Amino acid sequence: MLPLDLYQGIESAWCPGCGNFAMLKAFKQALAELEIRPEQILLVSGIGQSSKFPHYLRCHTFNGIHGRTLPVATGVRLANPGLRVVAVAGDGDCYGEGGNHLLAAFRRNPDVTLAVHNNQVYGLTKGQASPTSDQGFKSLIQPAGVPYPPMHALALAVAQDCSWVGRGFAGAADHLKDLYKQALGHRGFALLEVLQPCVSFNKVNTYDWYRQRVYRLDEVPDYDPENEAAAYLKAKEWGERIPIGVIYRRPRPLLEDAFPALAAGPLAQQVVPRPVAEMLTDFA
Amino acid sequence: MLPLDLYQGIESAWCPGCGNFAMLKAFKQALAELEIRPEQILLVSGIGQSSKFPHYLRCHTFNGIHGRTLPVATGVRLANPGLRVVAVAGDGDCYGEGGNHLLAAFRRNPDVTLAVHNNQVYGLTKGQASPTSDQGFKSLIQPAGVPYPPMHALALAVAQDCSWVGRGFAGAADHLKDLYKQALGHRGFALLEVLQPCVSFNKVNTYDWYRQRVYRLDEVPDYDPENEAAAYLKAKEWGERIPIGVIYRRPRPLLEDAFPALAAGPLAQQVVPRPVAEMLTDFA
Amino acid sequence: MTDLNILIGGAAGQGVHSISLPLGKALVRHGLRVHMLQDYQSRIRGGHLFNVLRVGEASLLSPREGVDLLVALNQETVALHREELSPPGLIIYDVEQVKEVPAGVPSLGLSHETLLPGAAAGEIALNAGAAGAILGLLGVPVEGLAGLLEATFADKGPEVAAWNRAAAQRGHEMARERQSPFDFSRVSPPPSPRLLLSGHEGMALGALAAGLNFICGYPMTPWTSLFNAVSLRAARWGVVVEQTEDEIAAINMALGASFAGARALTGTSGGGFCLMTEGVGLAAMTETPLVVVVAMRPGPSTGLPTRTGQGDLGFVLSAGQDDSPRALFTPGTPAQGYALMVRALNFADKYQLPVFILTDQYFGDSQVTHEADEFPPAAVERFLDGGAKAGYERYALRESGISPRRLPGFGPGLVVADSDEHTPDGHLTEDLEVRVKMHEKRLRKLEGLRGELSGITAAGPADAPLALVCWGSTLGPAAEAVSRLNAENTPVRLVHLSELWPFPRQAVASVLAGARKLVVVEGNACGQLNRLLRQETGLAADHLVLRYDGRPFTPEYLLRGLAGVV
Amino acid sequence: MTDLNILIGGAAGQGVHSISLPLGKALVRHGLRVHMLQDYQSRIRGGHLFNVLRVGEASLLSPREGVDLLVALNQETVALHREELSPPGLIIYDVEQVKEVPAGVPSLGLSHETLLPGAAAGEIALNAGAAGAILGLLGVPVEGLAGLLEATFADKGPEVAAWNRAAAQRGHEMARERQSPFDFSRVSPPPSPRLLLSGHEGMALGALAAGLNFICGYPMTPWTSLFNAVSLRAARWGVVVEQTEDEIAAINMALGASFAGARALTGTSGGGFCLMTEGVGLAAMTETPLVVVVAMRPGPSTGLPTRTGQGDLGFVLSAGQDDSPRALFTPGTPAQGYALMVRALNFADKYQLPVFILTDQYFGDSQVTHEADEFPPAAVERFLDGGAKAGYERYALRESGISPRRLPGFGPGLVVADSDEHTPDGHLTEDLEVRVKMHEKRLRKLEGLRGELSGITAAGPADAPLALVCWGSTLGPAAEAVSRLNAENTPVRLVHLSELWPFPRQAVASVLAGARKLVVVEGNACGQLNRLLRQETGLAADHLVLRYDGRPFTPEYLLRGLAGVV
Ligand SMILES: Cc1ncc(C[n+]2csc(CCOP(=O)(O)OP(=O)(O)O)c2C)c(N)n1
Ligand SMILES: Cc1ncc(C[n+]2csc(CCOP(=O)(O)OP(=O)(O)O)c2C)c(N)n1
Ligand code: SF4
Ligand code: SF4
Ligand SMILES: [Mg+2]
Ligand SMILES: [Mg+2]
Repeated sequence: MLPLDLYQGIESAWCPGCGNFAMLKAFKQALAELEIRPEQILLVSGIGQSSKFPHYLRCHTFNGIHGRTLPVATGVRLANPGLRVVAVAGDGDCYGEGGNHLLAAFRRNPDVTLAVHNNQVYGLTKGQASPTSDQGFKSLIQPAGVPYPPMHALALAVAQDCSWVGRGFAGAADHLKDLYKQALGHRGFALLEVLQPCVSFNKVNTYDWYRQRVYRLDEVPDYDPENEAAAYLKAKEWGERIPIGVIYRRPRPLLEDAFPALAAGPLAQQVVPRPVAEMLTDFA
Repeated sequence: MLPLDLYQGIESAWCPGCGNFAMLKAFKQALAELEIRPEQILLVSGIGQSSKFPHYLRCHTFNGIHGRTLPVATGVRLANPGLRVVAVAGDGDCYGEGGNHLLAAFRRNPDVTLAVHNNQVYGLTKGQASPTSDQGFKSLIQPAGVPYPPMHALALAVAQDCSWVGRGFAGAADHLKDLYKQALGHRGFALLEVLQPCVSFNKVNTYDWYRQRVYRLDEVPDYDPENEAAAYLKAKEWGERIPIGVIYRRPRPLLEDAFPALAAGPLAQQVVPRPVAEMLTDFA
Repeated sequence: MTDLNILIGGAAGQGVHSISLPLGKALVRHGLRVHMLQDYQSRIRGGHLFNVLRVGEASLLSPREGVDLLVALNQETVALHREELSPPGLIIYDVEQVKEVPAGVPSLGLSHETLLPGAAAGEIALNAGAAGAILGLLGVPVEGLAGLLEATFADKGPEVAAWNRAAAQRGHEMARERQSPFDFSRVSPPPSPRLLLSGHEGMALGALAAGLNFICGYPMTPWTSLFNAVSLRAARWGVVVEQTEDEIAAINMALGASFAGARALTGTSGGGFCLMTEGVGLAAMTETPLVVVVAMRPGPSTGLPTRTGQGDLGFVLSAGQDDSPRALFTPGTPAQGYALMVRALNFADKYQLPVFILTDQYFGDSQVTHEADEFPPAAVERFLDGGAKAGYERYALRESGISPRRLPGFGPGLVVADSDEHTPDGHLTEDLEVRVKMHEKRLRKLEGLRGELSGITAAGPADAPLALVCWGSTLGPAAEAVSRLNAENTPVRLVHLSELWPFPRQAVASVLAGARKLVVVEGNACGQLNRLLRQETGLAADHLVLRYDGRPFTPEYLLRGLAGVV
Repeated sequence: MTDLNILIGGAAGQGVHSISLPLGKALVRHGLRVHMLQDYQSRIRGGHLFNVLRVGEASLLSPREGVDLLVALNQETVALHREELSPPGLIIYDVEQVKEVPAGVPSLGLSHETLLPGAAAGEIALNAGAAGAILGLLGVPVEGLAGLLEATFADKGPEVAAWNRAAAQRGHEMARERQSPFDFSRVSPPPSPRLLLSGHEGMALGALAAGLNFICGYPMTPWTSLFNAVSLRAARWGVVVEQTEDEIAAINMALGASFAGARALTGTSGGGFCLMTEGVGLAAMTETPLVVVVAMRPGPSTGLPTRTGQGDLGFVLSAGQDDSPRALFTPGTPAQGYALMVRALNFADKYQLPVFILTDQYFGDSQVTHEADEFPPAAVERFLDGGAKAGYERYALRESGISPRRLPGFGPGLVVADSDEHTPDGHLTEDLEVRVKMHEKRLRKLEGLRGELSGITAAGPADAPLALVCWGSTLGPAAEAVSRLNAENTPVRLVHLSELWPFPRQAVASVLAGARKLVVVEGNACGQLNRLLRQETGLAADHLVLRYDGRPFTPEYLLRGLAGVV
């Protein structure tokens, strides 16, 4: 186990009490226990409160634009499969603006861990509804409440054969750390959604609200995360009871393995002049 | 029943033998049998071979840009719920470029019929892989074949509670016409995917290939399209056997009904000056 | 002193914003004019933010530098702003948060203890006390504020509202006991009520007044405040509001609604506008009316999300493939925002093209005092083809470039719109002669439109040797700088442009004809208006005054930039 | 006659394309130079498309008008192109498809019957017969073509290949029996093999030669041909190729790959570029090297998807929020495309910014004859910081604006990149003084880059009173028009610009210093280069020659446009 202060980033700008703090701590612990050093890991984030996460850690960072974590993360993996890549995104970032890339990532299966900080709200922009906001959630734009039900993101993942699907809760720290470890250890695209209370803008889905509802799948007798039909039903469960833990697992070939060039190491080491004369023969 | 020649559009530029012809014919028949006149229906399409469909019909048309049929169609419904709106899109258009809007449409549930012409290829741009191309499908960009499996679009729909989900086959004309009629008659967002052979660029998924695989769900004893778990499994079935028919049905409130202004008729009739003096009191 | 600058600073979450607006309104109701600036960081709690209320008897359209009265809700505010405090100066502070105040500066410490003895109040009540104290120092009665506070905090329950009222009253008393260098007690209330509103609020009013009934968009600072201002009033006025999954959906949905006959608006900020650019071309090609608001902030990319700048002019003017017609407006005040929004909606319908309104964080968020009659009733002009005739052609060729517009579902005939090049009946074509005709037809619309535009605000002597040219939100600061110069007998002309495209070449050339020297002032690093001016008229700035640190212009910044030039 | 124009037309699917390339190659191998234009519609079967092979002994970099030899695979081709046929002229046609040929024009009918007696051949073989006949008429031996055809159709099986060979030979024989006005039999083969390749192929070669090893994109005409040209060679050279879900993903994925150290390229056409603009700002802000190809076609919006135009210059130059640094190149020939691609990749790495290469359908698809030595080996320059020192700062401030670049995972230190405004170590900041330094640092890179650019091709007398200024694919037609004028003793200067941003102001001003009159030539309706020229230098065209019907310039079109001006 590595010392936790190895991962100390810059001072955070999150609100006191924000669920992101618990996530940051659990994530650092997972890294420390897995002995992944800051130099070995690259975090890709978008824009949102959650996307500031890599700054509050020490690691290689590409803090890109809203909604586009997954293409960047995939590009990194396709250039250097030696880097361990984690994509960090908000529910708005990943399920709203970036939904199309999520669909593509399920298909591609790059070795990327995606951590979605699901606070069921747009935090950084001050409280608008996100794709996971519950029906009826009120905001300045929708004073009468969101008129339709939330997206079922994890069901989406199961339906598209995502190779690892899990859900954690910021209020269940050890369990969360363990999920981070499993997701990081999984070979393939892993979607870990974390229920992350936003104390400033989500007055509905609070710590208490979640606490009253979450239950652990590893305590459900006979639950088999490799059984797709069962996983589908758990992935859709929302409301009175909300499962946390590993929901689905499906071993699949890695995207990176489809490219022979990557077997020769990082592309950075393969940028060399090529014999143009040989190529010209095609055109003579 | 109205006369078919009422729907005669401009001359088509599709390849002889293209599956789109059978779709056009079945669609015209459905309109004629439902007695929907050209003036009552607005087709929204994107860009692709399939998106030329509205030009080959007589109807109100908004032929927009690649991937963006659904937001346009939703906007039309939110301005004039008196118009019957059909969105026509290719598999690339709707599942590739436009994937994010599909996810949103499932949630919103506008009264829009979406017909996806799924030829498992990018036709208009000459044969690149689409999100539904089978694994191994070869193109100039992927001479070694697509390295990952196709998207499961209908499973996506079921997982997101799409209110009507069906699949047709261009080679099963009457059945297809009937599906068009059902989808058009459904109140809510209806996704009808049609297996549409592309004779020029898809030499794998041909008429024959489909014919050997498709089977009708209405011939499956006890199949209940309102049973979500069963529908999920049928929606994911692909390969040796491919179901066609109504896969899923889930009555849900319409998006349009959430907006009181629409109860007063089309927005076009409500564009009137408003008393600014009254509004100014907020700022005094 | 003609006016007074009050800076209220603290951490996000301490209620700086929530107290500033009632305070501003109370001052306006008393008969003063207020200009209120908001400066905030991209975070929800903590950090540092501040509002500056500039208060005076004459019209105020600009912030200025210097602080006369510093309200510090935390120590950081003192540290960051004490240098700005000009004598006599005064600091009002929270005694629990602020442990050190600069020696020799008059100060007034407030605490929950003194404000609300015995009550278990939160921070908000302290702010209310500070607001009350400000009024006390200015000689303004506290009753107006107390009523406003009650309304503001009504939804937190009667107790909170009462605490706030009480705290304001106590703060007022405490301040009245002090010697104050400021005295506005003799100011008389305006004959008819004045308004305190922001640029984005002015535009929201314009949109509603002109019959807008569809708005959609995706949240993004600083555009969100306009989206909010319309949405909050939507139920009352029958407006359909939809938050979209992304900005691509926003512009396409707005186009769908407009095509079907709604009066539609969408908007965003730079990053979101990037995603809308394909829709801009679609609007131009299908000739679908649409107003798009682009609220600027500094970039590139995410940049400084909550600050101000004017860096997107070049981008918005050329966004989308190939040459395509559009209009672009750049209001300088809330009242101009109101008027230009009305014009934009009507022009979009008349010329069937996208009309942009470029604003920025400073313009959108800053509250300005206006007279009610600066917001006259709006004319709603739709230019639709009643259309009883069959054989309708959506893109019929006309000399003006404007084809008669019919709506699908109204009247006979089919309405066919296409993003491909098309024949007059809207169907896609590969006929290259038709292409040329259609392309020219679309661009021809700009000539009619150009004839209707000018949007020039000029001030100062027409024969001044130096002209200062600016656009958008820079109007207020530039006007004040110019009037100060003229007051000092340095003749300078102000030329502010608010209708930038199609560029009113003749009007601009003639208003600048007398100037021997041009100074262009804008909130970006490369001088985008200057490029445009040169491109369109051949005139170019002799000197640029640029600002790109994320803050708005002030008259002082401008005067420093002009030193050695005038 | 110095050169010969052969037009081969038919419906899509009749194999016009598949025969033109072997024919062109055969002619080049014989010692001729070929320029081959492709004109096609946005459809897969039917309609009308044609290729024009211009054939001669001297260098040919342009199409020209008029047809000397018309190959008609269907009746429509005759109808559409007979007017262009200039005497003596000759029509080769498919007797089964073409029922009417114009009276008085020499013609040669071909049929499967005569070409392949007894064989059940498809349309392809008829084309092969036509190709053979063309060679026959030109006095060029058929063997070269026969071999090429065999290679072309090898994957359709030995039978099809043999049919094609036989048909070509028979067509050649039939033509040899005719009196022919054309005779290239004495042409001698080049000392070293010449190449026939398109602009996009030249660029693909440049990319591969310069070590490109990552490409991703989404299909879009006319960009796809470049994507194809790289992808087809990817396995051989170890290039990672990924087709993305959309263009947004394409630019972000390419940036991810580049950030991690790949040499990366993406590209698209106008509509797709709209979706990339947010990524452009991201590249600029994170200072991530990237080359982006934008292949133009006429718009706005979907426009004419398979035609050519030059309408995206203004858009690409200003795409993205606020002022952000970039470079923009506009090659005029395949060899220039090769060289500029190499430069683009190296400059992207050196200056850590996005470099655009603007092409168009005409440039991308047209095949041009080049000498092999116009494609010299490429230098690969990466400018990476070897970096043994710890305490690495990704955005360290340097006079040049260029911070030492390290790659994540190589050497000590962490690489932190951010789209927000950031401190030197890459973390987001709200410090507005840092903002100013960073913004200036990024823009300062342009000054170094400007000093390295010029990209001017000039021809004609330096003291000519009139200069014709053009950019990109217009080089060939403009050069030919200018050389014709000079040959007729009308002195005109050609100035072609291929490195348009940062605009090489001094170089352009000095090359244009001698001209009294400027004519700007470009493929759009509003004169976008002219605007840029005026904006950057104050110079403006006295006359514009514009084309926006979707077709490329020809020398004849240009000369008509110059009538009355020269
Ligand atoms: C293209 C674009 N659109 C909009 C925004 C504005 N924006 C920044 S963060 C955000 C949403 C944040 O919500 P979420 O992703 O859920 O993250 P959170 O702050 O809740 O962690 C939005 C809309 C942006 N930066 N870029
Ligand atoms: C933004 C954008 N990207 C790419 C294209 C090019 N494009 C036109 S149609 C098409 C794909 C067509 O495939 P599909 O949607 O499956 O329709 P099909 O032709 O197969 O019916 C593409 C990529 C475009 N027009 N716009
Ligand atoms: S706004 Fe919400 S998500 Fe953002 S830091 Fe505050 S509590 Fe956390
Ligand atoms: S390319 Fe395919 S989809 Fe397009 S018209 Fe031809 S057969 Fe149909
Ligand atoms: Mg969120
Ligand atoms: Mg398709």
